[in-house]
This record gives sequence, structure tokens and C-alpha cells, in this order.
Amino acid sequence: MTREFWVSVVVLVGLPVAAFIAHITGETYIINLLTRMIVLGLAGIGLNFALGYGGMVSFGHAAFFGLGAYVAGIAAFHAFDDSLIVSMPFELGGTNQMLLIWLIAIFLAAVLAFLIGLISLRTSGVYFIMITLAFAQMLYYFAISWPAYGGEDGLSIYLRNEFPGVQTDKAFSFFLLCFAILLLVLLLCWRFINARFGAALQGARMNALRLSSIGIAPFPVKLTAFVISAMIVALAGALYGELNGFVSPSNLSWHMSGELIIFVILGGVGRLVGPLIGAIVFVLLETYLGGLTDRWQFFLGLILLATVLFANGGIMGLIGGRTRHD
Amino acid sequence: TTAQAELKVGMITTLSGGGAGLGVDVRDGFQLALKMAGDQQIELLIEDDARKPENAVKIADKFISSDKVDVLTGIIWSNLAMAVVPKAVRGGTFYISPNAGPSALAGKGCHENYFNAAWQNDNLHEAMGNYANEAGYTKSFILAPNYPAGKDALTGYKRFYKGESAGEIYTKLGQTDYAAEIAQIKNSGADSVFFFLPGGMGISFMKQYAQSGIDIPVLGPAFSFDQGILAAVGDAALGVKNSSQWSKDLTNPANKAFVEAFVEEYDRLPSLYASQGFDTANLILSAAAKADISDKAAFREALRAADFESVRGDFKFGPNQHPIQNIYVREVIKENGVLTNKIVSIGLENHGDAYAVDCKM
Amino acid sequence: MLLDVKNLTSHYGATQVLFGVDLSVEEGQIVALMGRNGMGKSTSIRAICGLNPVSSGQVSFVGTDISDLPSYKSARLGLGLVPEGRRCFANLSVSENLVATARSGPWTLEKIHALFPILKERASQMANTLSGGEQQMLAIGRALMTNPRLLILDEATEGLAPVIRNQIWAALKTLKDQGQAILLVDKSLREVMEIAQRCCILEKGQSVWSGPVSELTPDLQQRFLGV
Amino acid sequence: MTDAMEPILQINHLSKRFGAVQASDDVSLTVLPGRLHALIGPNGAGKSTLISQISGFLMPDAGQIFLKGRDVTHLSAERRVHMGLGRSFQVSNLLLEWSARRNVMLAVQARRGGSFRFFKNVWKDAELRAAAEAALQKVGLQDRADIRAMELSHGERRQLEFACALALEPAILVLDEPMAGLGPEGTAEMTAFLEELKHSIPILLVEHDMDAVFRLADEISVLVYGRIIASGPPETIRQSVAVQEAYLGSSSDAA
Amino acid sequence: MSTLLIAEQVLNGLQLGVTLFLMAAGLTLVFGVMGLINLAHGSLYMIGAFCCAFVSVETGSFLLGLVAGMAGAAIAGAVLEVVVMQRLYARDHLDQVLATFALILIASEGTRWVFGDVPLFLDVPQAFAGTVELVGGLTYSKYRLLIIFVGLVVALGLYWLIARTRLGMRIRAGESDREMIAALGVNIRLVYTIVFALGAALAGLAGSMVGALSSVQVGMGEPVLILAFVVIVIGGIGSIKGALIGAVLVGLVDTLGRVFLPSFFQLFMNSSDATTIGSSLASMAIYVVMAIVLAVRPQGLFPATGTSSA
Ligand SMILES: Nc1ncnc2c1ncn2[C@@H]1O[C@H](COP(=O)(O)OP(=O)(O)OP(=O)(O)O)[C@@H](O)[C@H]1O
Ligand SMILES: Nc1ncnc2c1ncn2[C@@H]1O[C@H](COP(=O)(O)OP(=O)(O)OP(=O)(O)O)[C@@H](O)[C@H]1O
Ligand SMILES: [Mg+2]
Ligand SMILES: [Mg+2]
Repeated sequence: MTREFWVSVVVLVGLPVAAFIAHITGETYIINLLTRMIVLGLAGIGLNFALGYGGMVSFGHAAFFGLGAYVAGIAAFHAFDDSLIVSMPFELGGTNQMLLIWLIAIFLAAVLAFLIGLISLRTSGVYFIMITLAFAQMLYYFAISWPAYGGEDGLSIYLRNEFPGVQTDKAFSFFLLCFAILLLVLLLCWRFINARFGAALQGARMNALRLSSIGIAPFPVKLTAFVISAMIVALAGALYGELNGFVSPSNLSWHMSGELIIFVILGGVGRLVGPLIGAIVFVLLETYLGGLTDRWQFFLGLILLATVLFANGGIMGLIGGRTRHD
Repeated sequence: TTAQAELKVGMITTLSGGGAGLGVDVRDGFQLALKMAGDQQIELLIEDDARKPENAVKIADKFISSDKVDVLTGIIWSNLAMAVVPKAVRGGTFYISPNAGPSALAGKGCHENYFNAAWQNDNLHEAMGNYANEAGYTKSFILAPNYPAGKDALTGYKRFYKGESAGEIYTKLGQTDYAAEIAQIKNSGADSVFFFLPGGMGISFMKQYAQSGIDIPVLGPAFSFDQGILAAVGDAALGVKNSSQWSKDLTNPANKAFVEAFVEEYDRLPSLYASQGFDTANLILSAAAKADISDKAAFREALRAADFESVRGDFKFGPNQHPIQNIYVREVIKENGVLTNKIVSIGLENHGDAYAVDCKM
Repeated sequence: MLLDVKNLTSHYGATQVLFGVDLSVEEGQIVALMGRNGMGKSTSIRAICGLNPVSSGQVSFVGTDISDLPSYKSARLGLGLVPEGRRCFANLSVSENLVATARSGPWTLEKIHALFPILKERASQMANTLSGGEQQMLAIGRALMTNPRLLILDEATEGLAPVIRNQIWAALKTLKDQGQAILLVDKSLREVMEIAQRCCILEKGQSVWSGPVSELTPDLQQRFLGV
Repeated sequence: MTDAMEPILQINHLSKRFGAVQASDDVSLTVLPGRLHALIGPNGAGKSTLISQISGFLMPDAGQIFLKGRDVTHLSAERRVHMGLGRSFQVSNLLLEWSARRNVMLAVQARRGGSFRFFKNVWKDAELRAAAEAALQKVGLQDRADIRAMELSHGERRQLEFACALALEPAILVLDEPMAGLGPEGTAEMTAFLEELKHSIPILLVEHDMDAVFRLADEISVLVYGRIIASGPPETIRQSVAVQEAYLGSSSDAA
Repeated sequence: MSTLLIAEQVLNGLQLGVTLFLMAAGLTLVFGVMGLINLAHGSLYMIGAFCCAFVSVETGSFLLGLVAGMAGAAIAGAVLEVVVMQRLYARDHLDQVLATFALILIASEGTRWVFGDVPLFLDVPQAFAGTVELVGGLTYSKYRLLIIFVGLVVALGLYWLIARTRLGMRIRAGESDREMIAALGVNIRLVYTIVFALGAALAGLAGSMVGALSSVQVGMGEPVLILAFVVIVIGGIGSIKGALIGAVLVGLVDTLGRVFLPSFFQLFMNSSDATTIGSSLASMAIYVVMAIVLAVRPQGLFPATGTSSA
């Protein structure tokens, strides 16, 4: 087993243990903080699938994150006041069933990612970064100025949506639910990456020309990965909306996209559990530096800078050692 | 003993990044009030939200579930308030707004634990609309950024303004170039311009407006002409009429003491936001003096009574627990070489808000 | 002695690939560096030019110790490199490639154009759209334009058509006559042996044989080069 | 014997122009089963451009390409590979971060299909590994299988490039200067290998190494300025004055 | 709407475009030509504006302020390049993203630390206050005309530098193969430091010039950053001509969108909905344009291919 494997195990065991201790001592805030790490980490893992393994540096994944969040928000909003989302040409009301919400979020994200990918993947490199940003910005400005769901003010989810057999409004239960999803997604990603699909995807990242010349068209491989990545991120977005009890255009902003990228780089690009570590570290810094000084952003910047300069390959690169390439 | 705090107040405000000046003023005003009261009863926790809704939610969660605060306050921005307040007040925590007053929390969404010690978002704009009538303007050109607070602003203005419209524009949030809008204003035949462009947007607009050489008078809420921002606008702001529920030159004793103490303590003139932070603290102090927080109903009643000397003069709560107060019209002047405001008239007297009727409490 | 390399060792990251290379080039001399694929010819050249770290040993050029010098300083002392794999500046036009790093001396744009007329024809074309052989000519031209005291050619005739190759060998002979010192790596043994005075053979990152070309017997060739 | 044979690859009147450069000018040629057809010509004559068009990375302006009798002019590069076209690049084009074995395994995977299989671990796939190892063995890289492509020397990369093409089990190989970068020994080995290989896989070979070309080729076409100026068996080409002038150089005694 | 007004709005669009180019100019050099992803470009812009505002107010001279703005940004840029960027050239582009993101945080908080929370005052120089009359009764701000002039001068200067000078060739060569250009005798490290500082100085110039029209405050660089990237990418990375045309395209689309979209929607819906929808679309307009441009021309309008379009 590699060092990276053991680091991952420690993190994945450590999180629920920490949450359990917090649960026993009644620190729901800590549990929520851990849930936040998991949900953001999940989004980072989703982005990493496209960015780390497929080489698609998307600066627009907030679009999918926000989409997921808004699906949760809008469904809950309509379920709360019993109104219809659309009345023409068919009637569609809200729902407070998480499973259904997730399915819708994932489905819509897949459709959106398919469309965005279809256009964006014609470009590459920095052009790809910018065109994905463009699409996300469109959604962002739309959300800000569209009054129906609160515009810039966002939308509250007053009661957390329901999941069969889980008391979602209890912090620890919700944590466990999110953690289970995280494990499931990690498992799937791990399989995907080491399967033939993953090999083709990584080949496409390194050298698309090579891939074509051995007879694998890079475009569909990349597009599929882009869609899968968006689906994971949308799921994370939906959970994030539930966690905060609130969704807003800030979930769609380029800052959000940037933060997701930071989780990935900070944790380690192309490392399965890397983005989770990135998210944990980032949330910890953001939360606890603020308590130390008003100038916390200054020091946050210094710490991040030091990490890039001295830890090549992110935190996972630093403590997990080199990746294997056999 | 006095060492044991009896009331815990959590302040979530913006202390870093672009809009930090406002949060800093609210915090300073608030702390000044505590200091002046010599109060040991209140334990104040402060955290920076960096103007991100998610951060505000996280901090609120920490304050409520971990620090067990009784009262929350401090949020500057409507969208952050919307993220935090509904959930917090439903959970039984008091929230006292020192700045934002989104309509969604004033009408149907009002709550017994939510108090607004500043204004409902529409208020200052309404006063300006009323003033426009009094000043004899009949053709106003109005503009605001394209987001909810911007829409509230124009709605508020139009609610009182009786003349016709020379044009209505929603600009992009964060826009810095207003040449196109100014050209439209110039060609609209307007006799007055009303704008709501908070922060840097207002500074840019005013500078460029002055540059363009148009002399159509400008009206706006206090936000673009407040003490913290005037210096940056410069002489371009001279003579502009703006509306505010507070002004440095109000003559009531509370205000005089406040302004003096603020300058003494922080070595700068207090801003609107500082006055709001100051009042918020005094409101909480007044309630704490009357009732114990363990009796929530009593504490709520005490808050509702608003039994404190507001720096803005008479102050009371309406049925939706938003202020009923005078809104003044001020003019930007130069005083000892420093730009500041002077009250010229009362825009609206004892003014409540339009959403109170929808509030079923 | 123009270039003197003693007991040079070098590595890529953690893997050591040179274990003691000895090599010297005298003023006006042509020296060939030989060896099978992967034996460390290119690495030796990279180390001499300051592109690979010199972990131990000595590299001196025109009397200066250049083993720790940044590559641009060694180059200014008069090392002119035609690297393996051409490495033309893809986003520069052909003529820009030639002048961007030029230094004054006998080699001028006109002379390069006379040597490789096709480069004149393609003057404003981007380097990355050139054919392989054209790029190779460009790389040689580029190095000559720096007017080096020691020209280093790493597989400079790779991918060139026989006519051009002949031209290049002819050009090298002319250079030799003019007293230009050259260090070269090339797979066409016959031509190399015609032009070079000395040769140095590497095996597994170590100098295993060196001496005048005339002493490179078929037996030695068989042993170290596999022919 | 030739007339009865169906050509594996046939090119009819192919033309391609880049701005002022006419890179292919009405080029026609065929490759027959069991044969090695060499394409030679001065630098910049348009050989690589022709290969790019055959393999589908460039669209010709005019003309057609037939692979095993089917018109593939408008098919994608990947489809052509699936129909049995394998190629190598003039400049090595590898997955540098991966080991030599992984590079070849991906080629085997491409050949066997299933790039949209999501679950089974590919690196432990014995079938892929074995096929990859066999291909590496053929080019003599078996000892370097675990080395990352970026750590291979120039010549070794060329060999790996070739191994990837072989792993595709192609019906025809199009090779762009496979000897370039190989030392004298490597060249000799490669020549011997191709001589053997051409009987099972017909080859279109672009190469500047005349010793190898004249030893291997059954037929040679000479491309100059995008045009085929001569085509025929090696002896005819060697004698041709035009070819000598344009390409071999009058002093050349290539043999 | 009168033709005069339309003409004025077109002029406004052009002016916004050139302003955008000015803001993007430094980034074109650093990102377009050197190939560094520098998210902190907006911070350099901000630093320039703050230095300019501070010195202008202290000395009463805008010109001195301008010099200070450029110098301040250039120094900040050079330091940044030596301390941070130099360590990242050999790394993945993504590391540059994270590092320069961190620098944004440091620069914003640092600036607030030094200059305080309130926006600073910076006015246009007296000589360029007010308006002049152009043809046909059209009056236009003198200062905005100055910005157009400076923007065009910068465009020409950059074009000359990149396409026509040896320094320009070396910068581009460095982007394509750093090791090789060094092996040919160019101290590419120094070249990069100088060019980075020059890019920063241009950011400072833009910050100072544009700051006089807008507000000098912490965070002012962020929208600039995104817009500058948009402009460069639309134009085609590495192409000055492209950046200029991209900037003007964005300026025109943005301005005309803001002006005409709401009235366009008024043709077939009620006025308030039309204003809402029109303005929403207007704020998305430049991104829509960017997406369309890249969908049709994945390398931007003028992909860099040789001297002619550098
Ligand atoms: N970037 C690298 N990282 C690690 N090892 C490398 C790297 N480049 C080359 N090597 C190893 O160093 C050894 C020497 O390589 P070098 O390129 O010097 O050989 P060479 O003699 O020039 O061979 P060729 O004739 O094939 O060009 C080889 O074993 C090669 O695998
Ligand atoms: N994209 C392009 N734009 C312009 N010219 C091009 C482009 N691609 C190739 N060329 C030109 O077309 C000609 C043919 O190039 P090609 O690479 O096919 O030559 P080649 O015969 O393979 O030469 P070599 O033996 O040197 O590899 C060359 O002169 C080259 O400069
Ligand atoms: Mg070599
Ligand atoms: Mg070729």
C-alpha cells in the first residue's frame, strides 16, 4: 500500500471519529463544520475528476454547484408553500424528498454539463478555463437579477428536506448521510479512474493526439468525464444548500469556482482524496484564523502561498509521496 | 458579581475585503455604546463574515449552537441577512439588525424575534421620492443596480414620487463605467436624477457625472454620501441632497454626546453606520436593563418598547418591529475643508414602512 | 584546451545517469561523442551546457570552470548548442528564431540563408509548421547565429534528406577548415569518422574509450556501438 | 502477381495546400499486401503532411483515400485506426508521465475496445499486460517497461512509439522516419525487424536512411514539392537522374 | 433615439473598449506573451491606483501620482516575480493559479492595512477636467479622450515591443522553451523579471488612469481581472491586435447592450419586465459574446501565428 493510501485512510477514519466525539459532547457546530468540509470536499473531488484526471481546468464548476443548491432550494421553497414550479405545459410542484432532489440535481447538471462541454471542449488550455467561466458567469448574473427566487438575496430552506430513515435535521445524522455519499462517490471515482475509461481519460489529458492515433477519440471520453464531474459537484451543491439552509447566487460566483480549484490544488491535483484534504484545511484556516485576527485573510494568503511554494503537488504531494506510474 | 456576563451578543459583520468599512463602523459604534454605558452585563463576540453568505451562516451556527448567544446582530448586507436571520429567529435567537432591512423580513416574513434598528430598505428612497415632489421635480430619471435591493430602492422612490418618469435603468452590479447611462440621462430631458448605487459604484457614478458637465440635480439615499465615502467622491458631491434617518448635526443630546465621544475615541467623524451600531447597542442595553434574557417574552417586550435615547431623535417600533422615525433630507457641504452633511429638511415624518400591513405577528 | 571535462557525473532527479565522463576538445578540433542509445551522450551535453546539474567532476571551458554556471553564461562564453529534438521556438517565425539569440560574428543571416536556402523561403512561417528537416536546419542555423567558439551538435542530421545531410557535412568540413571547434553526436558513423579527429565512447554513463578516430577499429566498433 | 492483389491502401489525386505552400499536389500511390512502399523526398516535400492526411489528422483539399477498398477520406482518425491503420509520428508523441508499459497497454486497450468500461481495474488486466509486454519485446524495450516515457532516452522513445503502433495489430503500418534517432545498431535491428514484419503487415515507410530504404522497399515513390516525380522499383529509382539531383545528391553513393 | 445619441453611445462603447484594453494591457504581456496565469494582476492594478491616489493628494500633482502608481506597481511586480513566480515557471499552471490567488488575499488585506478601510480620493487632473466639443455638437469628456489616446499609444508600444524588438522575440521564445533560450545565451530569468515588472507598471498605469474615473478602493481589481482575461481570450492569446479588437468588441457589446436591450424588450412586453430582462441580459452579454466567439473560433479571434498578428 502506498503512503497516499494510508493518508487517505487516516482522513476518512478521522472525520467520522471527530464527528462522533463532537456528537457525544453536544458540539453540533463542530459536526456542521465537519459536514461542511465533507460537502466541499465532495465538490472538490468532483472537480478533480475533470481537472486532475482529465486535465480540464474548469473555472465554471460553480455553475453545477449552484445548480445543485438551487434545485434543493427551489424544491424546498415550493414544497414549503405548496406552490407549483411550473404550471404549463404540465404541473410540477416542489418536493422535500432529498433522494428525488438529488436525482433531479444530478440529471439537470448532466444535461447542462453536456451542453457546456459540447461547446467548451472544442477549446483547450486557457481558452477552456475562460469559456467555462463565461457559462458560469451567465448563470450567475441570471440568478442575481432574476427576482422569482430571491435574486441576489437568495432563497432559504427553512426545513431541511427529508431522507427515508434519517433524521436529516439532526446534525450528526446529516453528517453521516453526507459521509456515506462521500464514501460512495470516492469508491466510484476510484473504480472509474483505474478502469479502462480512466486510462483513456488520463491519456487524453497527457496527449490527445496520441489518443487519437491509437484509435480512441478523446472528445467523448472527456465529455463523459466532464458530465460525471458536474454530476458529483451538483450533488455536493444540493447537500451544501441543505447544510446552510440557504442557497444564493454566491454559490454560482466565480469565487466559488475558484475555491473548488483551490481545494483541488491545495490537496493535490489528481489525488483521489486530495481535494477533501484541501477542503478540510481551507475550512479550518478560514474558520479559525478569523478568530485570531481581523487581518486573517492576509495570513490565509501567506499560508496558501507557502503551501504552493514549498509543497509541490499539494498537501497530498507533501505527505503522501509521489504518485505511482507503473 | 459583575464578572459573570448575563447577556451574550454575537456580532456577525464584515471586517475584511471590499465592504469592510461599513462593518468596522457598525462594530465601533456598538462598542462605543457599551463602553459609554460602562456595561459589564453584555458579552460581545465578534466575527468577520468577509461578505460571504456561507460564512455568515457558519458563524451564526457557531454563535448559536456553540457559544449559545442570546442575541445576534451586525450583518451589513441584505443577502447575508436573508441567509442568517430567518433560521436564527425561528430557532429562538433574537436578531437585531443594525443595517439591512430587506422587504422579505418586513412583511410576510416578519418574526417576533426579529427587530430592525436601522430602517426598512425602502425608507430612505421613499423619503427622497417625497422630497422630489416637494422640491417641485416632475421628471425624474432613476437608476439602481440590478439586484433586489436596487429594485426595492426604485420601488421605494416611486411609491412617493408623483411626477413622471424620464427613464429607469438597472445597471450591472459592480459596474464602474457609467458613460452610457450618463449620456441617456443627458438626453432624457429629466429635471432630476435619483440613484441608488452603494459603495464604489456610487463614487464612480458621481465622479463621472460631475465630469460630464451635466447640471441636472442629483438625489440619493445617504449611502453614497456618508462620511466614510464623501472624501473619496470629493467636490463632485457638493450640494447633493440625500436622505438619512440620522445626521451628525442632529441636535438632540444623545447625538451630541455620541458624535463627541466617537471622535474622541476613534479620531474620525462618525458615519451613518456607526450611529446605527450605536443605537443597536443601546437598544439591547435598554432591554437588558428591564428584563432578564431567560424570560424571552419579557425581553422581547422590553425591546419592543425601545426605551432608549436614540441618536436620531424619536424612535419607536412599528407593528413589524421596524422603526417609525423621521427621515431627513441632507445636503453635502464643506465644513472646515472637510466634506460632510447638513440637514436641510424633513423628508418624511414619523415614517414606518409599506410592508407592515402584511406582517401577521 | 577549449573544453575539458573530467570525471563528470550527473543525474535526473534522483536517478544518476552519468558516472564519470571524460572528454576534451581542443581549439579547432572536431570530437565525436559516441555510444548506443541511452548511454548518456545527450545527458553529457546537457551537463556541459548547464542544463543538467553537475553533481561532481569538472567542466572547464576556455579556461573557466563552468560546472556551476547558469546555462546562459556558459553560452555567452561561446557554447552553441543544437539540441536533440530540434526545440525550435514554436511560436516564433523562422527569421525570428534565427535573430532572437544571435550574437555578432562571422555568421550572419545571409550566410545562414546561403547554407540553407529553404530557411529564406520560409522566413515568415511559424517554426511549428515547418517540416521536421526544416526545423533541424533551423536549429543548426540558430546555433551558428550565436557565433560559438564550440559548436555542439546533438544528432544534428537526424531527419535530413541525403542531399542536405551531404551539404551539412560539407559545411562542417568548411567550418573545420576555418578552425571551428565542434563536439558532435551523430549516428552516421561513416561521415563522423571522416570528419572527426577524436572520438569518445560512452557506455552506461561512463567513458569507456577515447582516442583518435583512426584507432577506432572495427572490433571496437562492434564492441561499443554494435556495428 | 501484383494485378490480382487488392491494395490495402490506395490514394487518389490527393491535394493539400497551406497558404503559399502546396504540400500535396495530386498525389496517388498504393500499398499492396506483403509489400513495403517507401516514400522518400527532400525535407519539406510533404511526406509527413501526406501521412497526416492518410491517418486522418488533416483533411485533404481534394482527392480520396481508400483503406482496404473503403473510402475513408472523410472518416475520423480514430475510425481509421479501428479499420486497421497504425501510424508512428516523426516526433515522438507519448504519454510522458506513464511508464513504457502503460503507454503500450493503452494502445492495446484501444485496439480491444472498452474505453467506456468503468469498473474493472485496467492495470491488473492480465490480457492487456501480456499484449503490451509482447509489443515491447518486439522492439527490444522489455527491460525498460517500468521506466516513465519522459525518462527514456530519445532513441528509446522512438522504439516505444513504434511498439505502440505494433500493439494496435494494424492491417497496415504508416511509419514516419522510424530510424531517426536510433543508433547504427538500432537501425540495423529495426531494418531486420521491418524486413520480417512487412510480410505480415504491409508498410508505407517514410525514411531518410537510404541504406534502409533500398534494402527494404519493394517500391519507392519520390515526392518533391508535393508531387510524385518518380515511382517504381528501387533499382529504377536509384538510376533516375531527377531523383539523384533532387534528393540523393549527385555525390551520394547510397547503397 | 437620436442619431447623435447613438453616435455618442458608440463612442462610449469604444471608449470603454479602449479602457478595457488599457486594463488588460499588462496582462497581455504577462499572460498572453509570457504565458503566466497571474490572478494578482487586479491587485497590481489596485496597488497602482492606491499609490497614485496617495501621492496625488499629498503632492497635488496627478502626474507625480501617475509616476508613483506605475513605479509602485512595477516594484510590487518585480518583487512578486522574484519571490514567487520564479519558483513556479517549471511547475504546472495550476500552481500559479493558487499562488496568485493567495497573493490577491495578501495584497487586498495588505492594502487595507496600509491605507485604511475607506476609499481614497483621486480626481482627474485639472487640465483634463470638463468636456470638449467634437464634431456635430457632440461633447465628450476630455479625460476620457485622454484615456483613449493613452490606450492606443500603449497598444502601439506593446505591438512594437513584442513583434518588432529582440526583447519581444526573447519573451515569446521563453514562453515556448525557457531552457533552450537560456542555453543560447539569454538571461531569461532577468528578462522575465523585467517584463513582469513592465506588465505590472502597465497595470499600475491603468489603475491610476481609470481610478480617477471610478473609485479607488480595496477590491477594485477583481472585476478588472475577469474582464481583462475575457478581452485577451476573445482576441486570441498573445495577440496585441486581438486584445485591442477584443476589448473594443466587449466595450461595444456591453455599452450597447446596456442601452438598447431594455428598450428592445419594451417592444413586446411591459416596461418593468422589459427593464428587468433587458438589464439581466445586458449584464450577461459579454459572456455570451465570449462563449460564441470561442465556440466558433476556439483560439480566439486572432490566434497568434507569426509576426503579422503578434
Ligand atoms: N528526463 C529524464 N529523467 C530521467 N532519466 C532520463 C531522462 N532523460 C534521459 N534519462 C535517462 O538517462 C540515460 C541517458 O540518456 P541520454 O538521453 O543521455 O542518452 P543518449 O546517449 O543521448 O541516447 P540516444 O542516442 O537515444 O539519444 C537513459 O538511460 C535515459 O533513460
Ligand atoms: N500548418 C502549416 N502551415 C504552413 N505550412 C505548413 C504547415 N504544415 C506544413 N507546412 C509546410 O508544408 C511543407 C511540407 O511539410 P512536411 O512536414 O509534410 O514535410 P516532410 O516531407 O515531412 O519533410 P521532412 O522530411 O523534413 O519531415 C513544409 O514546407 C512545411 O513548412
Ligand atoms: Mg541522445
Ligand atoms: Mg516529415
